[in-house]
Amino acid sequence: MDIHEYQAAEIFGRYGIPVNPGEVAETPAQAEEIAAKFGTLVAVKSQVHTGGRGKAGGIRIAKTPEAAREAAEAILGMDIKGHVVNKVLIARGADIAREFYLGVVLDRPRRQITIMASAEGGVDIEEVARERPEKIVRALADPELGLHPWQARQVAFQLGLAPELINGFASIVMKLYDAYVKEDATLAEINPLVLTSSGEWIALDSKMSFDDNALFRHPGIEQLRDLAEENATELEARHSGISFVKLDGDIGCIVNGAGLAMATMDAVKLHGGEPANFLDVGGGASAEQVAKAFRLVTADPSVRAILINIFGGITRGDVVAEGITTALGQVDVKVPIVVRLSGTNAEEGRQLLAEAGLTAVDSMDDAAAAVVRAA
Amino acid sequence: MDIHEYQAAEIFGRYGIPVNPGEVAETPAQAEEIAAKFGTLVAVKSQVHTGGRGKAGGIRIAKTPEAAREAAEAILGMDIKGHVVNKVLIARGADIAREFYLGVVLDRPRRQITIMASAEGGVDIEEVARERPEKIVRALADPELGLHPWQARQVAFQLGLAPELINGFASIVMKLYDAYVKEDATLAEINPLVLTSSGEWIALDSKMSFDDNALFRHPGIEQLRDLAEENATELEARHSGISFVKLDGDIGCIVNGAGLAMATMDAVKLHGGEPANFLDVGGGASAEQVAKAFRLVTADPSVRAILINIFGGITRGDVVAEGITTALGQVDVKVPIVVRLSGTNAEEGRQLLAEAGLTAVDSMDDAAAAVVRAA
Amino acid sequence: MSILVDRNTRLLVQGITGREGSFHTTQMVEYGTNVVAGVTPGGKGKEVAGVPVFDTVAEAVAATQPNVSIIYVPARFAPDAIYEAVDNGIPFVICITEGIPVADMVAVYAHVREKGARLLGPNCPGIITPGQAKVGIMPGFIHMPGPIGLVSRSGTLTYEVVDALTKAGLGQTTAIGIGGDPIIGTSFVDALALFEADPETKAIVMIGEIGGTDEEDAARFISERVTKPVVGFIAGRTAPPGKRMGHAGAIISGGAGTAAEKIAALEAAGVPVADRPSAVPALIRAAMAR
Amino acid sequence: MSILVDRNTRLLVQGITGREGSFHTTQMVEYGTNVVAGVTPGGKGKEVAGVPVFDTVAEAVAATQPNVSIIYVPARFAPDAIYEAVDNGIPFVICITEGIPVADMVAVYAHVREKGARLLGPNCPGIITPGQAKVGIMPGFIHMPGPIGLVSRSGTLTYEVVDALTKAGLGQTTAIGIGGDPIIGTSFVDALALFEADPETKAIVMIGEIGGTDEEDAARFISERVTKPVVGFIAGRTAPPGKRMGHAGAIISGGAGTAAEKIAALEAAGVPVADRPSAVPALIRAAMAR
Repeated sequence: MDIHEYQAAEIFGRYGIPVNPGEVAETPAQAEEIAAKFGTLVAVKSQVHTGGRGKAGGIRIAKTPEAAREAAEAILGMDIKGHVVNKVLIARGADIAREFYLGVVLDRPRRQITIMASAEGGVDIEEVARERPEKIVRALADPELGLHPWQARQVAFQLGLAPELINGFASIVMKLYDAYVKEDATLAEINPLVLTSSGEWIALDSKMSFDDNALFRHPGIEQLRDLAEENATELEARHSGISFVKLDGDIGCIVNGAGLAMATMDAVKLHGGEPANFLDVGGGASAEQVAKAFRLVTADPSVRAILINIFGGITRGDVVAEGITTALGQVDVKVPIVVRLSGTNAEEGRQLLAEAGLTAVDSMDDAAAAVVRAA
Repeated sequence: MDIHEYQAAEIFGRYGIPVNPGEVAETPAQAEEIAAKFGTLVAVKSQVHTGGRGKAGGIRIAKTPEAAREAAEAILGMDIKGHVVNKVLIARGADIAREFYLGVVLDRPRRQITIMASAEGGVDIEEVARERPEKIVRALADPELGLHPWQARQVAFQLGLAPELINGFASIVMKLYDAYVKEDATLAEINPLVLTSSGEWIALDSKMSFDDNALFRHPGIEQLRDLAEENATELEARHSGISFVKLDGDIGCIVNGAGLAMATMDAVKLHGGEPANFLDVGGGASAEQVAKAFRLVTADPSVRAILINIFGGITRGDVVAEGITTALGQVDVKVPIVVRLSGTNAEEGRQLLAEAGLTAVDSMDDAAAAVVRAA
Repeated sequence: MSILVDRNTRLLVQGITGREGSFHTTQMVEYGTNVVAGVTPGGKGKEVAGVPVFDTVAEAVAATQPNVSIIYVPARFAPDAIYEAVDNGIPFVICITEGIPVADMVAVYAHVREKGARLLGPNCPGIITPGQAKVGIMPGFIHMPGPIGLVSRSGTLTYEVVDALTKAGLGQTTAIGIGGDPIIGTSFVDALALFEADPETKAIVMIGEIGGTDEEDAARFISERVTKPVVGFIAGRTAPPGKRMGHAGAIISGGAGTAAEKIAALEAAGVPVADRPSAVPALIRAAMAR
Repeated sequence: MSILVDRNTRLLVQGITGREGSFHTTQMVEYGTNVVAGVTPGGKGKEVAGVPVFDTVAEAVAATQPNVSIIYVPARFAPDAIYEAVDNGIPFVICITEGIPVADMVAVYAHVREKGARLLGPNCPGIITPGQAKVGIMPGFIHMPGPIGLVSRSGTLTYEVVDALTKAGLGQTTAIGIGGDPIIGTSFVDALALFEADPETKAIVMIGEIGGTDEEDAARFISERVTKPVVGFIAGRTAPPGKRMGHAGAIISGGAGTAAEKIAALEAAGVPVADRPSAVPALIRAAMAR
């Protein structure tokens, strides 16, 4: 789960990280008011769940309250990579001497949490990682004991910081790690972490994402969810225990199992079609789940045909077929449906489906080809 | 550092352990008032830093407020193993069905924190450990990951608890362990942990001691210190970086190093004397430290002679001798002093001391014999 | 031969009286797996499919000496169940549970390794040695004994490929589902090493998906250490970046973890990669014939 | 021969620029110890007694390849210093620091063991192999090379006994102070095993004190595994129960840890126990003559 910059800054602040105080505006008038209150140069920053805001023109500097109003006018309503800007953060300008990058992420290959830091801050860190990997300093946290202070200091020394700056930087590293672990984050990032000309550290941009599987122990984080930022259909799906991701094509997919669902999308593409979604209906493929899946898929007007791909394992194919026909009684599906049913009692299932007037086949390839033709 | 039962109960309560609510009285009238407010049978419990309060008559049951007053009258001012009772805890009587013991301590041989539990609660656990060790159930916490819930459950099962009681007991185990670790305790104990006839758990007596070395990170615990319970001289010594323990004899001891200080006490005894104290003056044995040590030792009126035992290691013996003579200029010591000085430049040091009119010898045995004769 | 489970497996089921646990215990017993005990706190004295239930792993171990444990307990209790298993000396633990927080698994993974034990999963279908032991939730009947070792990050997609292999007459030594989470106990590399060392396994099928770099690590390992023919399949060629495709681990992030990269890495290591599951048997036959 | 430190010791000093660290570094260098590097964060480029200072252990290791580290940093930073040493591959770490919280040492002890490293202390005087390497805070001049291995929980009491031994013409292979805390990295048993295996050590002196059961464990170990003569001394016969005698670990609690018990255990294991430090040399001579 993602949150906005201003929310991440609030969390980082609770952990003792020096963040740049700011306020959120939802209208140009509010933006002007806040800027006037601050009485200084401000940054007007779009609050959307995506990166590259700067390049897209979603961050502007305003020297006067009027300029802040104009900047907010320009940014609010803007579409940045498909995200519409509903809020801007008005933050005081900082006296930047140097910019650093500091992030905490999971190092998957090593199965450990890792600190990443770079003296090249304020830019796209993935680009730095690709093109100048030697500019990135890392430290792996002990999986049982956590990050040690000596590791935080070592990162600071490796960045080439002067002795008097070591403890301040290391302390921010420890706090960011602490926030990451205590809040069950999947990302905690400060970019840029700024050193002012008076030698102070300020987290100028804060970013945090969370482990969906751990939200149960962080009700406060769940409340930070911005529903305007989330795809309503994906949210609805999650509440039904269905994994759903909207895509750009026109072939709706309903599959049991995440891996098979991806393979199904790939098969549609392979046969010349474009999948409209990823959908893993979960284990049993009961009538109820299939009905929900139909509702999710047909909510997308661009869907012109639906491919149901079920491998009957523990669940019997005839039971799945009954589920599909029952679901069709509950949901009015107006586009062609192709069912691929394989595994336990698949033949009986396919017969039941054929009796209900559905195209039911044994092979995934045949089904993909058929649904592309039907669309 | 030790605290009172009522203080420990307050801490345990903060960790979610069901404790028996009570209030502290310092006068019989307060005791009566609290008992009247409770309007039920109460226990009147002496609050002193020692065990065996029950056997000493320091815990009484009172059925009426008047009886509570009388009990408090009897208990306040009582001397229990050298501890004078200044406070009593008035606690509601509980409907006891079964009594258990539950404690968290350090298992020194294994270098791990251990849970100890017994279905024989409310009695001296050390006696149970000695005489019926099979009645004690243990679980060793993982030194890096802490106590696992399965271990807490296993302790509950091993005590023979019925299935419906397992989670309640295990949850108290987890919370007591949590309190022990988070507060840097050296002991966290509930004895008895009571199961009421309605199936509820109540911690009827709470006990907690803390690691002196970790108090720097627990200012709140330091504030719970009851100065009336501490030996003023020992406290004063601690503030000067001197380890001091009052004993019953008449030979004052001033020694550098804890092991040597114990060996010195033993030597005094071996030569027919009785040490008045344990005193480790610390590393350097500077004039200042020695002067403080003189003040600590001479504060005890029963001291009839003083043995100074210094092994000059890194610190030179002549420097130590100067420290001793300087200290004697600052503190008026009226009892005979025997100095044993050995190690680096010891001969020069002894000569300096002899010139100052002190008995100075080379051997610890000779010194012990001399001081016993002098007393 | 086979890897990790076989006729000598003495299986413990943790969470045996739950809905999933009892259902799959029955299935495993029916398949012929030697399920020796189950654990559910407070369940002592019960039986599930004829299997005795104990309150703690310690009791189950003392009474029945299991050498493998499978875990069907909910996500918030599953890490504790893994600790209970390995701390009581079970050398191989399979965790079926989906939805365990990543932070919990960081510590679990390290601890299991320290104890010298092996974890499979979490969020995996388990492992099966056809005809000997089914330890998981996979449909047993689609499998057939034979020379192919199969390792996969997926569940139903694995069944799809196994079904295709079996229908093509290509049986399996062992099929192992390593799971779809970001942190898993047994990686492709671990499974490949085991198959390489198993004399009965003549060829290996490896089914990956987007996310992480385990397939790339596997490709490197194959080129350096695997002498047996390997055929691959990677799901998620059409998956968009930044979106989690069901499995917590199936996400292309920071431009890394794409199917294209994984396929390229495998092909560079001499591993033919099927463009669809149904193409796997033919590629395996061709690879074995070489 | 000797144990743990000798001419091949390449010593790192953590906290080298502090008051204690710089003083004792000078002393150790003067004794002839091969001190190769020091660490103090922010101290890079400095020198203490001719020893180069680095910011981090990693840098010191890369530049000077130390194989032993000694720690002179304050109690609240000492655990971190131990982790830094062992995580950077130093196999033997000596912690002089007094006053480290017990809870910190529980985790440190476990971690050091996992890493396969050895810790001596904390709250100990260190270790000396006379004439070769002094790694600690003991006065070097009282020691003399010879056939006696000495292990002790105490500081000045050890010097007392060493002095008596030297004056009696009994030199030492190595004298090791294991420290007075409840949790220490190297126990009597560990040191006894090392002396037993050291061909030059002909007899062993073991100096214990009240608190804990390490002396009892040592007695058991001696009766089962030590063939060389051992002589003991136990401080604290007159110590009262429940009172901490200076050292955090020197406390009789719950009736356990008394000097009487320890002496009885040692004598039952055939170890003569001196009633005073000055009696040790004669007992050692008698034991060696047997």
